[in-house]
Amino acid sequence: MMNDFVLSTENLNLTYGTFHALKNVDFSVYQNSITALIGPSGCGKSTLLRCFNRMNDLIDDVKITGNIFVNRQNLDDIDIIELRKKVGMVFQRPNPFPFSVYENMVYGLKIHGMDHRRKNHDIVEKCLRAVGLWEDLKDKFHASALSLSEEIKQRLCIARLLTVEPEIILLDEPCSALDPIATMRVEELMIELKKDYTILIVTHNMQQAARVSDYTGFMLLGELIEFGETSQIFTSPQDSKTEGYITGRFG
Amino acid sequence: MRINPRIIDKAVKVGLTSQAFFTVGILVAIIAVIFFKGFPNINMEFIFSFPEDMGRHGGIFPSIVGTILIALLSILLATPLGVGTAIYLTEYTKESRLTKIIRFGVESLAGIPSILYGLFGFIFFVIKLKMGWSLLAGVLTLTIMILPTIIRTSEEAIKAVPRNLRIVSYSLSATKWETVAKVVLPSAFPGILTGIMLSVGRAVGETAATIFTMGSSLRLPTSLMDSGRTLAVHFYILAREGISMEKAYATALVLVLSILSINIIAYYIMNKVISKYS
Amino acid sequence: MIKTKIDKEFIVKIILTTFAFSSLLFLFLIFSFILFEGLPLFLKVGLKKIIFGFKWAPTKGSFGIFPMIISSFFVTFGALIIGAPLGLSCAIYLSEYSGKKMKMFLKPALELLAGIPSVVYGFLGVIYIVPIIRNNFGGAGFSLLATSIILGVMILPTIISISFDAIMSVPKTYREGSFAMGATKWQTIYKVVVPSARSGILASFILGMGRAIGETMAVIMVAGNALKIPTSILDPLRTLTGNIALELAYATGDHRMGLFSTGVVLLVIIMILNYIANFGIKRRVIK
Amino acid sequence: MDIKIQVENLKIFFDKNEVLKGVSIDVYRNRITGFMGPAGSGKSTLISAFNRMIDFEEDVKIEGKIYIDGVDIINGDIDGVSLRRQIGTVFAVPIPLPRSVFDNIAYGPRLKGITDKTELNELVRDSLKKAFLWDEMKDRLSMSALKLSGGQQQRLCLARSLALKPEIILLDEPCSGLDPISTAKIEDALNELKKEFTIILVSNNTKQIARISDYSAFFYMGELIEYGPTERVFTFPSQKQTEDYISGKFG
Repeated sequence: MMNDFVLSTENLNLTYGTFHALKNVDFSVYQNSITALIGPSGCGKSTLLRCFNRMNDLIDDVKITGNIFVNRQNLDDIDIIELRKKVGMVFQRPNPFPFSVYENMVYGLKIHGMDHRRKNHDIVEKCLRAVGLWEDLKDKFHASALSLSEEIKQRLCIARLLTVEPEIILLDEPCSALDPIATMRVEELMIELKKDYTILIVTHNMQQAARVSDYTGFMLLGELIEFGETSQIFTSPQDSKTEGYITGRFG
Repeated sequence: MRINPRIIDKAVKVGLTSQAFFTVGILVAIIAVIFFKGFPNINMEFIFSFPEDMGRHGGIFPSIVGTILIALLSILLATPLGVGTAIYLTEYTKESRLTKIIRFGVESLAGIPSILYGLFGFIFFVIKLKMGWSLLAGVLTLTIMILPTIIRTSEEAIKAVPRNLRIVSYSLSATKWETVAKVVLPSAFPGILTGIMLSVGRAVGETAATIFTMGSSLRLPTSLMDSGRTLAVHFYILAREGISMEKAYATALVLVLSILSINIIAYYIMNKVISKYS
Repeated sequence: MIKTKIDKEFIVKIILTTFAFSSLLFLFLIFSFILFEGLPLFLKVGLKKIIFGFKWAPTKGSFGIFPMIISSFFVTFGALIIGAPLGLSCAIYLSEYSGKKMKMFLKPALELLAGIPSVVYGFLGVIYIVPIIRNNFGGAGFSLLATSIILGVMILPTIISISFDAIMSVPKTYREGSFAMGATKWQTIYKVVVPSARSGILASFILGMGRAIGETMAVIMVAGNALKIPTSILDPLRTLTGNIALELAYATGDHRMGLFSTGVVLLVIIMILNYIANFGIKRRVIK
Repeated sequence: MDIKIQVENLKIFFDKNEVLKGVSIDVYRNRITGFMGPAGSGKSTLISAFNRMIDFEEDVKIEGKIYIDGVDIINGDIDGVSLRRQIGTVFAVPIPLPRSVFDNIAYGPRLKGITDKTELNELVRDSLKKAFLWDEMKDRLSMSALKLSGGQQQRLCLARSLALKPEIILLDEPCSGLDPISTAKIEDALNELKKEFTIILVSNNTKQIARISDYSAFFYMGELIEYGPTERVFTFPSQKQTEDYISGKFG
């Protein structure tokens, strides 16, 4: 099992200005699994997630030390465009571009020069089917993506990612803007996607982590306190802080 | 053939950077020219003495006084009106047809070019209200002209005050006006001040609206009904009629320096506030 | 105690409401007085003869301002051709490329351009731009080209600051979404940011046009003020604003009315531009 | 047991959206009543009706009755300003006014017309003591309130509402942004305060409600699903939805 991890960090430290957001994090994500990061707000879980596709580069004053590996390759050796193509990301709030559904779906193809008029339609169909949206959207290609419901928007964002054939999908609290039923559907989708992709999800909802993930990491104040199989973390946590959090003493 | 997007990315960055610096270069060039040509002709006597021979000799003292008077008085009138309007629009009404009409009025006033203010001030204040070319007519015209700037900057400053602070104030049993006076205005003050300073700059640099309302007489205005000549008007006449290039450059330098320093103070205040709240 | 507080609230509200309506009153006054002075001539001479008339000889009863209308549009478009690309580039550079410190320096520096009085632009135009044109391209130098260059620079601050605001108000999430898919910075700007800010950018161009068409003193100084339609960019011209400012000081009777008629035409053009910029375009942004 | 607040068939509409769908509930004097439920359940809307802060929202319509000490505050001749002198409110995020600690607490009393220096000093001291903050603040009264830590700021906000000498204290998720230690301090303060005040605590942390409230109410989609003594609600919930919520199936 230890041999097939696709994401990992070694002694990772990250600071925003003077704020030490990640402290000596050693962490791994295994192929074709769902790994969840939990912890109270401000614990660094989203920051850690964003290290894997270098989204932290967009923020000023960020300093990173330590190593990050994607497919055993050091992150520094990977071209950032190739990296982000390989490691897709879904955000807390669905963020379709203010264009039509179709324009959203072919955006990735266009920027990567994979845009072939004949094949586009097939790729769009395949990816919309993968997220269960084909029936809903096949007649609405020219509708504005902003007019869709929040859940459909979030699925569309996932489908948009799939067009460029990523290997890993990062999800940053993808359900926090959704109602219980939509949440359930997105969770089902994650389990479906796990067959073909490796998934890392950040969530503030512990039950969600317990429901969908295979592995769970608990973070507090920038440290990875505990990491292990989800069933073990939730039934017999080794660390008293983990226990405190999952039993709701704070957070 | 698809060009590598990474190369396009770099080329664009170079292109945009150079255009931005070219634009700043224009500004620097303008200031440099005015400064180097004007500086040798400036001295205490130029500032504090009266012009002679249409401005060919002597100084610009009456114009300095006229400029300060017209700018100060119009700010004094426009500030309560403008800030009051901004408070009304942000705190006292909900978005409605009425606020839309008022905003339309403000936007329209902002878009009217200064020559039309001059035209209006001339026919209304100078002729119909029989003020003649006078400081008063100039002040009233400029008040209307700078009002939209003050309204808009004040409105933005007031809107930038976090809604939470108002909610807290209300929850502690404050009334609306108490909340506005004790929480909203103190927090918005620097932004409002910035708007006022920018308006002073606009009033000082204005030509078309003042020349037809305050006139272009070269004497020192001592009452509201006196006519006079602002620095900008004086400069325009010196330059356009080719009276004296040296005096024109010197006047331009006084004009530009005073406006720039007003603007720089305004930005300084604004930045201080931004850094305080972020 | 509470009661007196409520009374005070009421009085404050009345005062503020009065203030708020003052803007509308001023707008009404400006409109009515300019129209009141300008419209009678339209009735007397005829709308067509004024707007489409070629000859401006107000003391001899000819009030044609067609060449000035055309000239005003020419200089406005000239200014836009120069100012729009430069201004948009600056706005994009400022919002997307410049670092925090650079932004703190560049943004106020660029906005200071707006603080320089228009007469100074005109003066420098006369001293530097006009001779350059005269010596290199021929003609008197006082020309459509010189005017367009001066106005192009003058409208930069308007275009930069409004486009900048529009670009900055594009949600960060759109940029993140694009970057996260592996787009380069320029791809993100060109394909996502600028299209999303399209309406605001367009509004900045139109408000820039409004500023250019309304500018007076700088234009008088470099335009040459000739009373004909320019046929080349090196020809001199007279704008609507220039016409008013040049003659108002000494005009009387019908002549003065003719200048107010010019003002009416200018006012109508400006109102249309403002309406497009503020309502036609902005409304779509909100949706 | 005394009823302090009595709600009868309260309906609240935002625009055409029915956010509260006919809620009736009695809140008891000198008790802590916990309001829990997922986001959008209407619990915060309900308390904003108690202090009429809801009047500051746009397009609100209220039907039904709320009696405080027998006086109908919805239909009666009561203005919000005097009502809020009796009801203190603490919000989810601490919101200190940008001025000193002392001036923050004196803000409300000064509005009431208290200008006497010794009286203000006394009020400030008493309020800080009640919020368990006096020892930390007694030498720092002139410091800017913005410089305090999050936990201190929240207790300052509590002290600030106590300075008005209210009868009821409303707390809207007061601990959502706080660490375990600060949370415990607030909870300790509340346990003391209930001797003098009627306290309503809104929280989506069910464990917190279970820990400190005497009565618990569970809201879902604008309806009051279950209400009763906390021990009963948490051990023998009568409704399936309550049980699902408490056990973390959604929310």
